[in-house]
Amino acid sequence: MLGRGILRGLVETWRNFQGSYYDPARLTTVQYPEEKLPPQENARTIPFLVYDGDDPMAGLRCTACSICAAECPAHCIHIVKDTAKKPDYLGKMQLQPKVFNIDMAVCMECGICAEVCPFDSIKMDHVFELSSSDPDMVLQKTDLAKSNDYFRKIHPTEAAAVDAARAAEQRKAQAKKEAVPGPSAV
Amino acid sequence: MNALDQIFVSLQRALAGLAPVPARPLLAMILNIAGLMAVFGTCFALTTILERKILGRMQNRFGPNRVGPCGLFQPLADGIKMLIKEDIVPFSADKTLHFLAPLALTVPVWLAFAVLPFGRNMSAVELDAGILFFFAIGSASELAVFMAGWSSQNKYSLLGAMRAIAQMISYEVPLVLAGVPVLMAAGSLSLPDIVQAQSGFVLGCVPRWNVFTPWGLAGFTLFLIAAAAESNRCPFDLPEGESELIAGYLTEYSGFKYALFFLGEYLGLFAVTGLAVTLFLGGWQAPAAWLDWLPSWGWFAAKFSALIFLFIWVRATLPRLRLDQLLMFAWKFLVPLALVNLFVAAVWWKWPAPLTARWLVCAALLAAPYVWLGRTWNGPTSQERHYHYAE
Amino acid sequence: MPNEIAFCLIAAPTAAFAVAAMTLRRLVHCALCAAAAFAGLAMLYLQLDAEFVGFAQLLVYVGAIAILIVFAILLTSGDEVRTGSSQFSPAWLAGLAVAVLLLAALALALLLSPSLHRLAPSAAAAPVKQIGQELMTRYVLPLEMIGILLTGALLGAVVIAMRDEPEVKPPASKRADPKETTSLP
Amino acid sequence: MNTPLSHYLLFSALLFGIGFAGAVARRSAILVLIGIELMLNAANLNFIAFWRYGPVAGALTGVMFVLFSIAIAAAEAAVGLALIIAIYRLRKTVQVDRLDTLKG
Repeated sequence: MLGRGILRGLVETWRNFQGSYYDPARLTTVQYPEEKLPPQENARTIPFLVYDGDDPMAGLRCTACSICAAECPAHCIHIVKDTAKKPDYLGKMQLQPKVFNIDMAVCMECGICAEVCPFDSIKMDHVFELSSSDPDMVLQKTDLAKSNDYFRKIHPTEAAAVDAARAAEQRKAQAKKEAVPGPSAV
Repeated sequence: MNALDQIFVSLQRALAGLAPVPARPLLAMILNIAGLMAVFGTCFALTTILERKILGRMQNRFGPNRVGPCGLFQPLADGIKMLIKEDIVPFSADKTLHFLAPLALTVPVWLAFAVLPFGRNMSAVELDAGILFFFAIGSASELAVFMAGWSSQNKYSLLGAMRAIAQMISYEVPLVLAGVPVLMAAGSLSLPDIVQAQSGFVLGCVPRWNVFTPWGLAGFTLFLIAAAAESNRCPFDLPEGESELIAGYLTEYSGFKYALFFLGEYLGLFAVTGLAVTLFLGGWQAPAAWLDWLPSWGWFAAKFSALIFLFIWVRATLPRLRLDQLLMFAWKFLVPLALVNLFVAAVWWKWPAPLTARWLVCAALLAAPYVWLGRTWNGPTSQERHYHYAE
Repeated sequence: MPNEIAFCLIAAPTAAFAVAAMTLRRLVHCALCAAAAFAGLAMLYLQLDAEFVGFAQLLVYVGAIAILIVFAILLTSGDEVRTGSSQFSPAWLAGLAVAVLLLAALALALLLSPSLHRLAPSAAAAPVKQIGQELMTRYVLPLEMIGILLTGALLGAVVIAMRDEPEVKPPASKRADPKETTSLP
Repeated sequence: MNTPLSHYLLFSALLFGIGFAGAVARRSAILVLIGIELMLNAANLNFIAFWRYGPVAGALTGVMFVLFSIAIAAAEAAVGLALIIAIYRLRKTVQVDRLDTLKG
C-alpha cells in the first residue's frame, strides 16, 4: 500500500533520533579538535626522512641518490648532494644530502618517493594538521628528519620489517668482514 | 486559571489603557503586531537551530553545538553573519524588482498571522472571512517568487521560480480543498468560530476535534502534505534543489535579502502550521476536560511545536521528489482524494446513522480510493526501463 | 475625513499602477504593475466594507490571473523588447483620443448628476454567511452556470493551448515481449 | 463613509479609460488582455460602490454580481491566454497588428 515505505522510513529516523541519546552506534560523529580517531597504520600524509641514532643530521639514512626526486610526479623534491661522505649502517661510505627540500604546496602525498627509496630513508608520515600562515610551504632537511623510533611508532609493521632486513644485512656484512679480513681493515 | 489563560490579553489591555483614549485602538494594534513579531521572530530563530539539531540527531550526528551552550546562540551568529555579508546584486539584474522581491515575500506572510487564534480571545483581527484572507494573502507569495526568479536574469533562478510557482499553484488546490470540509462542519469562515465548533467531547472523553473523524484525519493528512509543498519544505523543496538548480530563485541573493527569503519561508511554514492546528487539531482547546487548567495559548504552542517537529522529522526522512512526480502527485492523487473527502464529509454530516456505522462507512469510503489510487498511481516511473546494452 | 484620505491613499497608487501597466516597455513589468493595480482595487473593496469580494479579488486576480499572465508572457517570449519597433500600435493616437473622449463623457455625466454626491449609509456589510445562503438559494442557477462555464473554460483552455503534434509513442512491442529485448545485441 | 459616491465612480471611469486606452493603443495581445481585465475591474468597482451606497443594505446583488464577474474573469483570462499561446505557436508573434492574414 502507498505510504508504507514512508512510515518505515519515519520509524528508522525516529530510532536514530532517540538512539542518538544513549546508543553510541547511532551517534557516530567524532568532534574533531577535541576528539581524534586513532590514525590507521596504513594512513599516509606527507613524506619524512628517517634517521638512526640520536643526531638527526648525522644519522640521516638518505644518501642523496635523487631517485625520489626523479620519480616524484609533482617534482616537489629538491636535493643537492654534499661532497663529504659518511659511513652508513653497513660501514660503506655514502653521500649525504646538503639540501633536501620538499615543497608541501606541491606535494600530493602519493607516496611514490617512499616506495622507490632503496635505503628506507623516506617514509610517509601521519601528521595532518599542517595549516600555517606561512605562504612558503617548503620543508627543509631539518624539518623533515624524524627518528626511527617515531617511524616504529606510527608504522609498527613496516618498521619491524625494515629493521629486520637492515639487521640481517648488517649481520651478513659483519660475517663477510670477519671471514675475509681484507687489507683495508688493517 | 483564568488569569494565566488571559495573561497576554489583559497585559495588552492594560498597556493600551495607558495611552490617551483616541490613541488606544492604534496602540492596541501596535501591541498586537509587536507581540506577534516578537513571538514568531523568536520562534524562527529557535526553529532554525532546533531543526538543525534534530536533523543532526536523526542522521547520527550532533548538529551545531559550538556557539554558546549546546549551540543555542547559533541563530544569533547566523544573523550577524547574514547582516554583515556583502549584498551582491547581479549586473544585469532588474534592480528594483530584485530589491522588492524579498519584501513582497515576507510582508504578506506576516499578515497571515493576523487572523490565527493563538488562544482564547487571542487573535489580532477577527475577520468574518478569516480563512479566505489567509489564502488570499498566501497567494501573493507566488508573485514574489516570480519577481525574485525573473529579476535575477539567471536561468537557474528563472527555472527555480517557475518550478516554485507551478508547485505552489498545484498544491494550493488540495490545500484549500482539504480545508473545505472543516468550513462545512463549522459553517463559518472565521477561524475563532472554527475553533469554537470543535469544543466539547464525544463519548465523554474524545475531544470533538476534526482530526478525530475519518474525513478530518484524511483532510489533516492531505492538508499537511499540501502545506509542506506550499512552504517549499522537504520532500517538496525542489524549487531550490541545489543538486540541479544551485539554489533556485535564491541563487542571486546574498546577505540580508537571502535571510529575508529564509525568514519568509519559515514564517509561511509557521502560518500554515498554525492554520492546520486551528482547522484540525481544535486550535487552542485542551485535549481533555481535566487538562483545562493549562492556558489555552500553551495548548496551541504544544500542538504547533508537535507539528513543526513532524515537518522536521519528515524532512529528515524523505528524499526530494522529481518535478513531474511532484505535479502528478498533486493532480492525480491529492486532488481526487480531497474531492472524495469532501463527499465523505457530506455523508458524515447528513447521514443520521449511529456513530460507529458512520465511522466505518466513512473510513471505508476513504480507504477504498486511497488504496485504489495508491495501486494505480505508481507515479511516472511505472513504465519499466529497459537497458538494451547494459543489462 | 479619514475615509477620504484612505480613499485617496489607495486610489492614487492604484491609478498610477494601472497607467504603468499600460505604458511600460517590458511586458513583465506591465504584468506586475497590473497585479499591483488589482491588489489596490481589492483594498478599495475592503474599504467599501465588501470583505469577501476583496479577498476573492486578491485570491483570483493576484494569485491566479497575474500568474497566468506572467506565464503567458514567458511562454510567448513576448517580453523581448525589439529595438526600433514601437510598443504602440500605429493608430495609438486615435485610440488614446477615443479613450480620453470616453473618459471625458463619463466624467461629465458623473459630475453633473446631482444624485451621485450622496454619502453612504452608515452601516452595510456582506456577511459571509449571508453570501453563502444567497448563493445557495437565490443565485443557485447562476452559480451552477458559473461552475459549468469554469469547467468548460478549463477544458477549452487546455485543448487550445495543447500542442497538436502527435505524441511520440514508445515502442510497444519491446515492452510486450521481453525476449525480443534480450535478444538484441 | 463620508466619501461621496461620485469619487468612486470617477475613479472607476478613470480606470476604465486607462484600460481602454491600453487595450486600444498597445500592440501586444497580452497587454490588450490586461487592459480588458482593468476595464472589467473598473466595472466591478462600480457594482461594489453602488451596493455600498445603495438604499437597500441587505440586498447583496452588487456583491453577487462582482463575485460572478470575478469568476468569469478568471475563465476569460485562462481562455484568452490559451488563445494567445496558440496564436504564438502558429505565427511566432503576439503583436496584434501583425496578425493580418485576412488583410487584402
